[in-house]
Amino acid sequence: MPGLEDLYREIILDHYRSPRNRGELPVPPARHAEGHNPLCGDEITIYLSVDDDVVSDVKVAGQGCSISQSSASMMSAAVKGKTVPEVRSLVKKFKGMMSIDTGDDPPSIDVPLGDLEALQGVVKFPVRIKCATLAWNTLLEALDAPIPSDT
Amino acid sequence: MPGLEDLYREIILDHYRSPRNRGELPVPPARHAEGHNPLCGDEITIYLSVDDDVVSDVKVAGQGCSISQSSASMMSAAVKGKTVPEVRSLVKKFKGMMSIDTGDDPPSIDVPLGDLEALQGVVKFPVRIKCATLAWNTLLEALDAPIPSDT
Amino acid sequence: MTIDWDTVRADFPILRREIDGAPIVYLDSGNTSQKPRQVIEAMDDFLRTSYAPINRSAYRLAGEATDRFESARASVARFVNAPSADEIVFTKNATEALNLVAASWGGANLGPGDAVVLTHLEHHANIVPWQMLAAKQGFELRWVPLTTDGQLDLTDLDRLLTGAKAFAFTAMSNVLGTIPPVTHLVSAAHDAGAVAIVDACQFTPHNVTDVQAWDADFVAFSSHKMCGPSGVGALWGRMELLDAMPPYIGGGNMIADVRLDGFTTAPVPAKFEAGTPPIVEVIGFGAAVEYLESIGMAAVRQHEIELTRYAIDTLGERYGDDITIQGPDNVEVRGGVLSFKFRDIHPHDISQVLDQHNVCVRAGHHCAKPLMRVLGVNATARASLYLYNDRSDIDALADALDGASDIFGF
Amino acid sequence: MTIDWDTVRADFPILRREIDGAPIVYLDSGNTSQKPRQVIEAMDDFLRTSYAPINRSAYRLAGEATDRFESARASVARFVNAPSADEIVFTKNATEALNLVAASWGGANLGPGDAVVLTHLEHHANIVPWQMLAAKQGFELRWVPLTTDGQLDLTDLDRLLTGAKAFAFTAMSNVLGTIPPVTHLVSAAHDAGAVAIVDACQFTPHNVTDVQAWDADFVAFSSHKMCGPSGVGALWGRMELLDAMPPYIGGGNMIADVRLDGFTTAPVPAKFEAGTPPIVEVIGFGAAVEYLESIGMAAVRQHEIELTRYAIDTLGERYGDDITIQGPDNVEVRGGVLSFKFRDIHPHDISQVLDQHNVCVRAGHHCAKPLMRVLGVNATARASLYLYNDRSDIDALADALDGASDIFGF
Ligand SMILES: Cc1ncc(COP(=O)(O)O)c(C=O)c1O
Ligand SMILES: Cc1ncc(COP(=O)(O)O)c(C=O)c1O
Repeated sequence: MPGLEDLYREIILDHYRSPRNRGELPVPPARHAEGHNPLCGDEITIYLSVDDDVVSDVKVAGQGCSISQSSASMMSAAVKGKTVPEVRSLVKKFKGMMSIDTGDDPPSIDVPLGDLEALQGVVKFPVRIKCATLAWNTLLEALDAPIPSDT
Repeated sequence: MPGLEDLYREIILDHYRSPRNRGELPVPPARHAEGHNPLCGDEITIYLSVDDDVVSDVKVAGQGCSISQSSASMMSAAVKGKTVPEVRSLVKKFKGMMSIDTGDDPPSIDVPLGDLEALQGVVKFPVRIKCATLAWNTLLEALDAPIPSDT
Repeated sequence: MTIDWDTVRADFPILRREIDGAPIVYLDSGNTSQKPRQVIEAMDDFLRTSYAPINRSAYRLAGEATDRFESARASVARFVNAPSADEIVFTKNATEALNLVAASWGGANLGPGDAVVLTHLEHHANIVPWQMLAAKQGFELRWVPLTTDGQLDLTDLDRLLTGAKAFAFTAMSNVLGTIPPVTHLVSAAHDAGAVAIVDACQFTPHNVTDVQAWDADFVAFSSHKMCGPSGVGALWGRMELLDAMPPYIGGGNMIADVRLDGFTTAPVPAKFEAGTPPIVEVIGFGAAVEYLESIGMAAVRQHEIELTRYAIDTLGERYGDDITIQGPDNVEVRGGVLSFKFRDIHPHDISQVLDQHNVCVRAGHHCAKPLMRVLGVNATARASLYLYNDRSDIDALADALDGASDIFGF
Repeated sequence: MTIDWDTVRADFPILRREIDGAPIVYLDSGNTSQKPRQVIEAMDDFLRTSYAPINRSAYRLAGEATDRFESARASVARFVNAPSADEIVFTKNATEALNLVAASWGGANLGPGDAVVLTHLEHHANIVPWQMLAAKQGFELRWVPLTTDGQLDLTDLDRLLTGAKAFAFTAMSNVLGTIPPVTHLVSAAHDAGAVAIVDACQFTPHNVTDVQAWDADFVAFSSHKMCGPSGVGALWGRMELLDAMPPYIGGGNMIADVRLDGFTTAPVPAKFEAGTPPIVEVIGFGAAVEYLESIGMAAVRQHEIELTRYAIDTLGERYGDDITIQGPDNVEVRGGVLSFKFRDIHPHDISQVLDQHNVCVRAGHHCAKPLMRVLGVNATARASLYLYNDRSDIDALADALDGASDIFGF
């Protein structure tokens, strides 16, 4: 078995202890989506403000393990300010790193993973892949959520 | 395995080839009940006329294997003319011969089995016990059937 | 590649079981099939070294078991050429699979004025669930009748399908062996706007199954009839249909969230797999389809076609008019399920006499009482073949039938 | 008789399985239990020498299999002290058993204005079926709350039961180990005119079960949690209730007759056992209860009481305020299911670190999300004990927890 140090990298524990972008956004105008990890009970809610196809703000609420929380925190930092196509490409690239089949096409835009590469070690712990991807799948759902109207 | 001659006694084959009391009785005044053997698909209908607590007539309809048909035929010959308590005792005695648990009490009236003893060999072929008892269980149901009224 | 069928036969330990000093002759595979050692060993080994919960716990043993479980799902999907493993729902048997379709899809889609078309060939598993639902929701059942040689009489099919919302039919009769033209029936259903539900219980064990070539909507089958363990069956369904259907059985694993005031469901297939699944059985099912694939289903079908021809010919030559084999004579449109009449001897008595010679056949209504009534009997004797049978089994059957004449003196 | 628990432990082959050179420490029996060789061998042997259809064919092999199947039913009935083996209905798991009661009994008996009482301890299997039915038939669900130490708070029980038609509750919590006073709850239900439905999934594996002493109406349990195979569960019910209930799943075996225009049902238990049953699994279930009887359930309970005490004391002494074991402290009213909080480390991370030391515990919501909300968490780490565990397993757990502190630096 790979050592736990592959999983619990310092940067991961740092995001876990001091999560970025915690909180909620008012819906509307923001959109949101909820995700559940049936395996461990983790629950996450992603709030997203999209203006002119740019993610202008993102917030993360919910509870979870170190991997799901740190992944959500890093994700929130990485997507803020990106365009929606960039965000979709990032999701694809991240899931690819998690060895999840995302089809044959490469992401349309090459967005660097940056800090997120620290999560690479998760692949050696297959049951944790769902933890690492929970925030990302929920992000996709939030992107696809109907654009809220004020009425 | 016991030989088939234990099962297919001559008297059994005789009742099978020339079944007694085949037919139907008009309901009402007769009562009737239907029985199914889910194992082999046998179906039987027993018609019963009871006057003053005496089985004055009995008829057997339906199709089945040699054991179920001969058992029904012998049964019909045996119960005709007997009182209802005698019939119930006979059923109990017959089922006892088939090694079916009928409780601790012996039959209240001792009615001889007569020809029916030929069916004793069935006990050695446990899957056929249901064939041999089909007519008897259906007889009990017919006895317990609501007394038909003309209205 | 030519198959050594003796080696195949030797894979099945029970065929060496003796009763009264002689091996059994197993001709009841239409009822349930025997299991090769590869399947028995896969389960035994899993129980001794790898048994763990599925989809619930995070330690490695559980992860490993979950992977084996999901890879069995992938094997079963591949075996019937399902587009995605997620479209395979594991059930307890084919009966539950058909009930699931009736209660969930039918429950949401059928009401007064609607019709479901069935055929006179159907097994109770593809009749009773529809009758139960019809009694509740008030739709009509219509029946495709048979020709005299036990094939579907399709003369009026279009009329029967007019206004129908579902057509549910068997891909192979468990009584007559008849193999209806599935692709044709599916497209007739679709032309009429009806969903096509295939009871493939008797088909998948003996033929190359391709749910995409059929273009069907739902296909049900059972592990125990195809060299796999009891306790597990499968429903394949189109994802868009499964996705839209309400859940069937409620409990753990099928939920996304549960609150005091209600629940939300997990994605398919979990939505339809409430509770602890048949863990070991699914793994055995996977081993069974892999075993069958290692031989090749086209080869299995060919073997059975030849054996069926041999059986029909041998019995016919030996007993002439004294024997009638029901169903189509053309072995291209039938499987190795041989219901037969023999000299007016009741099927149950035939089976009894055959059993004296260790020949195992089923006598009864085969869970197809409406078909029995069409045939004008209340039971048939049925010899049903599988890949492990060979000509010696047919010869044993033919020999043993002689005994029946002796006793009943016909 | 004193039991040699080392011999018992040695009956379970998987406990010799090594990962990374060391044997596994299995503490997830509340999820699913491991199987003794006696059960594995009974199934293996049956598959190799005696596998045949049940209740359908008349040859000796089938008769023999049917007898073994029915004698397993009798064993299971005896194990829970059911008055009659015919009152044992085999299902695919406990979840199906509870769905059967809800859909069939509930479907026929519950409507607007009615109420069903559940508790905050319930597993999704005893919640979702009632929610599904309530959504269809419009009755009310009421909930018995908990005390702070995870016992049922019965203060308002009589009021909750007023006008209720059913009270469905667990006999032992799969999260907190709590063992509610079943007999008392049943009699309160009966006093209110409600039927009493007991989810005994966690109870039967660990305790002497006596459905007659409980005076319950329905009791559900699962083979896989009590040393038996996956793929089979059981519902015990009072015959007069089962008898009056409509069928649940339709198909073969559950019918007396089928015509084109309808069907009639077979007697209980066949009425509720449609399709080919889990043949091998039922036989394995029979072997499992016989195995447990050979040890004695009173001895099993005593062993687990001692081990639970040892676990609570050892963890408490070692980690003091850093560990909180949820549920009652009194081992007389709880079983060996130990949910714990450890130094604010997320349960999933705890399980990960423990797995590094081969210690298998479950982290998650345990299919009891409403209870999680009551506890104010969304997951717990849970070590659950069984007859094959001993003090060395608890010590391994305590040692492995140290690793968690190192990493998370608390
Ligand atoms: C044609 C057909 N359909 C359905 C079934 C039901 O399958 P199972 O008993 O595995 O549920 C059977 C087998 O009994 C069958 O032969
Ligand atoms: C208390 C309780 N009830 C019901 C169930 C459901 O049992 P099964 O998964 O065997 O259907 C479980 C186990 O998961 C349980 O612990």
